Amino acid sequence: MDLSVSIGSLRLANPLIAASGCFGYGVEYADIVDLSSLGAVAVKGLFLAEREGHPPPRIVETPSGMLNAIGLQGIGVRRFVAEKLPELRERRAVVFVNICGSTIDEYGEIARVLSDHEGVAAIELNISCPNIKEGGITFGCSLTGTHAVVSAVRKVTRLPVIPKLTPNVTDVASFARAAEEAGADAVSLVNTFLAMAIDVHTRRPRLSNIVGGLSGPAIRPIAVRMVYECRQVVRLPIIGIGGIASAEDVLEFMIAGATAVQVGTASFVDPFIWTKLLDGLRTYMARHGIDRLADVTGTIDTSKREQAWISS
Amino acid sequence: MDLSVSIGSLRLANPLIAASGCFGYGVEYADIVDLSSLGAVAVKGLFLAEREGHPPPRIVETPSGMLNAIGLQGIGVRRFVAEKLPELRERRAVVFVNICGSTIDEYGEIARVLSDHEGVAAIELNISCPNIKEGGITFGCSLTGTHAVVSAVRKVTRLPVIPKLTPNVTDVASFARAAEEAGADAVSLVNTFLAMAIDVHTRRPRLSNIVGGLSGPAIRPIAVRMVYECRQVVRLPIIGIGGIASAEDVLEFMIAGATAVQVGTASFVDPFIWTKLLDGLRTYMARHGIDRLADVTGTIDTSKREQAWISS
Amino acid sequence: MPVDVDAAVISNTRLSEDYCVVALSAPAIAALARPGQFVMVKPARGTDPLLRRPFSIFEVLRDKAGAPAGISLLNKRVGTGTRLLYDLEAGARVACLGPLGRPFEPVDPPARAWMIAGGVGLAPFLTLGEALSARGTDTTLFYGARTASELYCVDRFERAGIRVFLTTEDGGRGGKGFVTAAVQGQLDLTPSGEPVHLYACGPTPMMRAAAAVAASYGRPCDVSLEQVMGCGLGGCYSCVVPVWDDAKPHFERSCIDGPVFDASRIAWEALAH
Amino acid sequence: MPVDVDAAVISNTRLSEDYCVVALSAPAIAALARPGQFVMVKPARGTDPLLRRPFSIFEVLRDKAGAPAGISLLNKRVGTGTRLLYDLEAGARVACLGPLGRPFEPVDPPARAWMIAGGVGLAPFLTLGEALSARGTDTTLFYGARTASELYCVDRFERAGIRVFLTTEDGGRGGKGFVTAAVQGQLDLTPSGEPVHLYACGPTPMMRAAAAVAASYGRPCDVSLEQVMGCGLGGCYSCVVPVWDDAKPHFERSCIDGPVFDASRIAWEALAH
Ligand SMILES: Cc1cc2nc3c(=O)[nH]c(=O)nc-3n(C[C@H](O)[C@H](O)[C@H](O)COP(=O)(O)OP(=O)(O)OC[C@H]3O[C@@H](n4cnc5c(N)ncnc54)[C@H](O)[C@@H]3O)c2cc1C
Ligand SMILES: Cc1cc2nc3c(=O)[nH]c(=O)nc-3n(C[C@H](O)[C@H](O)[C@H](O)COP(=O)(O)OP(=O)(O)OC[C@H]3O[C@@H](n4cnc5c(N)ncnc54)[C@H](O)[C@@H]3O)c2cc1C
Ligand SMILES: Cc1cc2nc3c(=O)[nH]c(=O)nc-3n(C[C@H](O)[C@H](O)[C@H](O)COP(=O)(O)O)c2cc1C
Ligand SMILES: Cc1cc2nc3c(=O)[nH]c(=O)nc-3n(C[C@H](O)[C@H](O)[C@H](O)COP(=O)(O)O)c2cc1C
Ligand code: FES
Ligand code: FES
Repeated sequence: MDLSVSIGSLRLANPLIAASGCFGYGVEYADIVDLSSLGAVAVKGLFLAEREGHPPPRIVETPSGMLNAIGLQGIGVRRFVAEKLPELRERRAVVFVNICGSTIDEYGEIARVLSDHEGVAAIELNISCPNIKEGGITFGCSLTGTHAVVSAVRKVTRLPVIPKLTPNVTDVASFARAAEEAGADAVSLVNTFLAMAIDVHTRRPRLSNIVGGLSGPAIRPIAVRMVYECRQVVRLPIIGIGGIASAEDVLEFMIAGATAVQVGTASFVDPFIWTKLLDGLRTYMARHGIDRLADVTGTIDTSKREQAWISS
Repeated sequence: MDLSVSIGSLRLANPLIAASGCFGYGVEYADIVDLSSLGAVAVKGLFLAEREGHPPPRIVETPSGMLNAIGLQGIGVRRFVAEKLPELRERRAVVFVNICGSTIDEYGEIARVLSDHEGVAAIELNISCPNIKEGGITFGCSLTGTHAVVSAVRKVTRLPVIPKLTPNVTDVASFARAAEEAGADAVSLVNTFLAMAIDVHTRRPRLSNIVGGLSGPAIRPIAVRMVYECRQVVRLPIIGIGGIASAEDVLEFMIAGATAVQVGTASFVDPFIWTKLLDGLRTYMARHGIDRLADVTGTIDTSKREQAWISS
Repeated sequence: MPVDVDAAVISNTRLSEDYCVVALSAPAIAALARPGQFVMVKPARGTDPLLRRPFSIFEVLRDKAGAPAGISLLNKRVGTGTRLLYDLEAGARVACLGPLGRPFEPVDPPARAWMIAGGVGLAPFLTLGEALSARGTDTTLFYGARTASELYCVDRFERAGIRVFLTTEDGGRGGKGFVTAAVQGQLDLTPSGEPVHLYACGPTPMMRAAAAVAASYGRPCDVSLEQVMGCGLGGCYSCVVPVWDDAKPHFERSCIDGPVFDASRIAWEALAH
Repeated sequence: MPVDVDAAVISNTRLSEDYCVVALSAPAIAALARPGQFVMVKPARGTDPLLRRPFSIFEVLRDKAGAPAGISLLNKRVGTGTRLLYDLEAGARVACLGPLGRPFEPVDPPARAWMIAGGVGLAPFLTLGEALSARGTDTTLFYGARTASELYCVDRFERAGIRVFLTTEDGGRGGKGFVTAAVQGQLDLTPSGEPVHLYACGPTPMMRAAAAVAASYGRPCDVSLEQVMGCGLGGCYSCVVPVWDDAKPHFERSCIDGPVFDASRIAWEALAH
C-alpha cells in the first residue's frame, strides 16, 4: 500500500502533518512520536523576533472545540534554526516552517533566513492567525494582501511556499486562486475561526485577548466545505485542516479535494493519534481495494443527486 | 423581575424567540408550549409560492452540531396567512415571519401581503439561507444587495423589518451597518454556516443538496463574536442566534450585545427548553441582583486585560 | 400530547452483540402509547451526540396492578447513539420524549392482520399485535432476517397469541429467502374475498417490496417508515417522505404525518436509500 | 516518557459531595511516577468534553508483591470533567496519559521539609511526603481548608510518618486562619540556621502568600502551579506562567517546565486569578 502524497516536488510518506501551533517545535514530541513517521511537521508560527504572546488564559473549551489566543509566543526564526532545526533534522522530520510577519518585508526576510538552512522542507505562510493585530490576517483577509505576501516570498526562496488561508472570509476559493496566481505551491486551509466566550458571572471574556480562534471537531464540516470549494477553483494541492480526529475525517478531507491534511486539536487529546490514523487509513484502503491513497483525493461523487425528482 | 426587552417599538415579554425553521409554523408546538410565553415565534422561512424543498437526507449530525439543507419547503405566504396565522393569533403568539425571495420584488411583495394581515409582529428577512441557489444569500453576501432588500421592504411596510445576517462573510458588522442605513429596525444573527459532510465509504455527500448549514452549540463561539463585533458598529437592537442551549448561553449573547436571542437546534433536543431557559434567567437575575434583564445587554467588561504586563 | 421523561433504565437485556431490549420507567409515556408510535431518546447528556434518536415503542410495561409503568425499546446497534443505548446499565437515566407520531390503526375481524417485519423493523409490531389480538383479530407476523441468529423475541409474539411465520435469507430457520416473498406466497393461497390488512416495517427496500405485493394483490398496506429525524415534532422538516398528493409529488413530515403511512401514497421511487 | 493507558477504574471512593479518590489501574504510569507529577485524563469518550484534564498523582498503588499497579487521583468537582470523574463507577475506563511534568525534588536531611497544601492542593503531597520519609527527611504537612469537613485523608499522611498541622478558616479544626499564617508562625519559631525547604500547592493566592513568606524568611520554596492545559506535553503553549528570566519577564510552559517551579522565579503579580 502506498500512502505517500506529493505537494508539488515534495513527496511526503503519508498525508498526515502535525498542525502548526499544536505540536510545539516538534522536538517536544520526539520522545513519544517518531517524527520521521509523519508526512511532515508544521512547527509553531515564527516571527523574525522572539515574542511572548498573550497573557493567560489562552485557551477555553467550547462544544466539541476550543478557542485559543496564544498570540504566537515563539523564539523567533533565528533561534529556531539554531536551536531546534538540528534536532529535527537528526530525527529526520520533514519540516514545514510556519511563518508570520508584520510586514511583507518581514515575511520575505524570514523566508530568506530559512532558505539558507538545510532541513526546511516547506514554508507555510501564516496569513490567517486571528489572534494578533498586526500583520497575519490583515493579509489573509484581502486578495491583494494575499497575492502580495505570496509573491514576495516566492521571489526570495526556492522552497515550496504554502500560504495558510483563513476561513473568516466570504469566498475562500478566491483566496486560493490569488495564492495560485502569485506562485504558491499549495494552500493550507483552514486556520481557526475568530470566536469568543464570555464568563456570564464576571461578564468578562474568557480569554485575555477577548477573542480567539476556534478549532477542533466543531469546525470540521465548514472546513471540509471550504476544501471542496477551493478544489473547484484551483489546481494547486490543498492541505485540509480543521477538526480531524479519525482516519474517516482524514478521508473526508481527501475525498473533498485535499492532497494532505493537518491535525491539531485532536493531537492534544491523543498525542499518539498518528499511528491510529495511519492504521485507519490502511484499513480503509484494504477494505476498498485502494493501492495508492493519493488516488482518493477529490473523488467526491456528486453525480447522482438521488430523487431530484421533486424539484425544490 | 422584568424580563421584557424592546426591539424598536416592539416589546417582547422576554428575550427568547423560537428560531425560524426550527419551530415549524409554531402551531405544531401549540399543544406542548404556551406560545404566548415566548418572546416571539419566528416561523419557518416563506417564499411567495409553495415549495417542496430538497429531497432527503436533509440533515446530518456533526460534532456538537448539525447540518441542514431543508431547502425552504413551505406553504407560501398566502396559505400561511390563511391557514396558520389565525391559530397563532388565537394562541397570542408574537409572530415574526421569516421571508425569502428570489428577487427584491418578491421580498417586497411578500412584505405587502403580510402587512395586510393582523397578527404579524415583525418581518425577518432571510437573506442568509445557505441552502438555496436563487436569492437569499446572494443578497446577504453583498453589502449593496443587503441594502437594497432592506430598503425595498422598508418602503412597503410599517412592520418592524429585521434582516437576518449570514455569518459566511468576512466582516459581518459592515452588513449590520448596511442594514441599519437601509432602515432596518433590528438585525438577527447568525444564520447557519455553509458546511458539508461526506460519507467516506460511498464518497457521496451526506446531504442530498451536497452542502448545508451548520447550526448548534458548535457555532456558538463564532456567533457570540459576531454579535460582539456588530455591537461595536451599530446602534440597532441585535437578536443573537447560534447554538444557544442554556440560560448561560442566552446571557453570553446578551452580555456580548444582543437584545434578544433565538433558539433553534437546542429546541429539537429539548422542546420544553423554554421554561428552563426562563427559570435559568430568573435565577441569574436573583443571584446578581438584576431587576431588568434588558440591563444586561452589551455589558461585557473588556476594561481590564489582566496581566497585560508581558507585552505580546 | 407527548411528555419528556427523565427515564430510569429498569433493565437492559442484551439479546446478541447488536440487539438489546432497554426497559425504561416512564409511566406517563406508557399510559398514552398507541401501537406504532415512537419516542425520541437522548442517548447521552451533553452534546455528543447532540440530537435525540427515534425508537419505536416495543413493549408497554405494566406494574403488578396492570397500570402502565414503562416502555421498552428494541435497540439495534448501528452507530454512536444506539451503541450508547446498548451500553446503558440499569439505574442510568435517559431523556425520553413521547409518545409521538401517527399510530397503526388495528383492523377488526373479520379482516385478518399480517404484520411484515424485517430486522429491527420488528419493534412496532408487538404492541400492534397485542392490540389486534385484544380485539380478536386473527394476526400473523411474517418476520425475516438474514440468519437464524438474527431472529429475536419470537416467543414473545407467540405468547401474545400471534401466529409467527419466519424467514431467513440463508434458510437457517423458517422459509428461505425474503420475507416479502413469503407474504406473496401466502397471498397466493388466500382467496381475494378474504380481507387481509398488511402492516410492514423494516428496511426501505423490504417495505417497498411489501407495498408492491400489496398493490398487486389489491390489499391495503400500512408501512412505518424510518427517516432521520431532528425533532420528532414537526418543527424541522428533516424527516420528510415523498407522497403522492392529488397525483402531485409532495414531501410530508414522517414524524407527525407518519411514521405510519398508507403504502399506496408513498412515492417509493423517490424515497431515500 | 509518558504513556497513554486506557485505565480501568479500580474504585471510586467518595469522600464528600465534592471530593473523591479515583483509583486507576495503570502499572506503566505507576512505575514511572515521581512526586508532584501529573496525568492528563479524558473524562469521557467523544467530544463532550473535548480536552483532557490535568490531575496530580495522589497515590502510587502497589500490588501485593509491592510492584506499582496503579495510581489514584484526589478529585474535586468543579465543572464538567471533574463531575464526570466523580460519577465514575468501578469497571469504567478512562484514558490516562502520564506521568507528566517536572517533579518535586525531595530534600535530604538535615533539611526539613514543610509541605503547604490548600484544598485540593493536597494532591501532590502524599507521594512527596512518602519520598521524603523514605529518605529520612523530617516532614510536616501544613494543610488548610475553609472548614473541618473539607480536610481529607489526614490519617493517610500520618500513617506515612508525616507530621500534620491543620488550619481552617473558621477555626473548626486545627489553627484558625490561613495555612500560610500558620507556616509563618512556625518559621518565627525556627532558627534561621536550621534548613527548611517549603513546598506549596493550592489556590494561587495561597501559593503567592507562601512564596512571600518563604522569601521574607529566606527559605527555598517550590510551588506546583495550576494552569489550564491543552496538551500537557509542551505542544500548545496554553499553560504558560510568567517567570523572571534574567530580570526579564517570560512565559514558560507549566506542563513541561513545571508544574513545579522555584517560587522565587514566578512573577506573581502577573499570574492569572
Ligand atoms: C420512527 C422510527 C422508529 C425507529 N425505531 C427503531 C427501533 O425501534 N429500534 C432501533 O434500533 N432503531 C429504530 N429506528 C432507527 C434508529 O432511530 C436509528 O438506528 C438511530 O437513530 C441511529 O442512531 P445512531 O446514533 O446509532 O447512528 P448514527 O451514528 O447517527 O448513524 C449510523 C447509521 O445509521 C443511519 N441512521 C441514523 N439515523 C437513522 C434513522 N432515524 N433511521 C434510519 N437510519 C438512520 C445513518 O445514516 C448511518 O448510516 C427508528 C427510526 C425511526 C425514524
Ligand atoms: C498540574 C495540575 C494538577 C492538578 N491536580 C488536580 C488534582 O489532583 N485534583 C483536582 O481535583 N484538580 C486538579 N487540578 C485542577 C483540575 O485540572 C481542574 O479542576 C479541572 O481541569 C477542571 O475541569 P472541569 O471540566 O471539571 O472544569 P471546567 O468545567 O472546565 O471548568 C470549571 C472551572 O474550573 C476552572 N479550571 C478549568 N481547568 C482548570 C485547571 N487546569 N486549573 C485550574 N482551574 C481550572 C475553569 O476556569 C472554571 O472556572 C490540577 C491542575 C493542574 C494544572
Ligand atoms: C493552540 C493553537 C495554536 C495554534 N497556533 C498556530 C500557529 O502558530 N500558526 C498557524 O498557522 N496556525 C496555528 N493554529 C491553527 C492550527 O494549525 C489549525 O489550523 C487549527 O487549529 C485547525 O485545526 P484543528 O481543528 O485540527 O486544530 C493553532 C491552533 C491552536 C489550537
Ligand atoms: C432545520 C433548520 C431549518 C432552518 N430554516 C431556517 C429558515 O427557514 N429561515 C431562517 O432564517 N433560518 C433557518 N434556520 C436557521 C436558524 O433559524 C438559526 O439561525 C440557526 O439554526 C442557528 O441557531 P441554532 O444554533 O440555535 O440552531 C434553520 C435552521 C435549521 C437547523
Ligand atoms: S423530525 Fe422534525 S419535522 Fe419531523
Ligand atoms: S499544556 Fe500544552 S504546552 Fe502546556
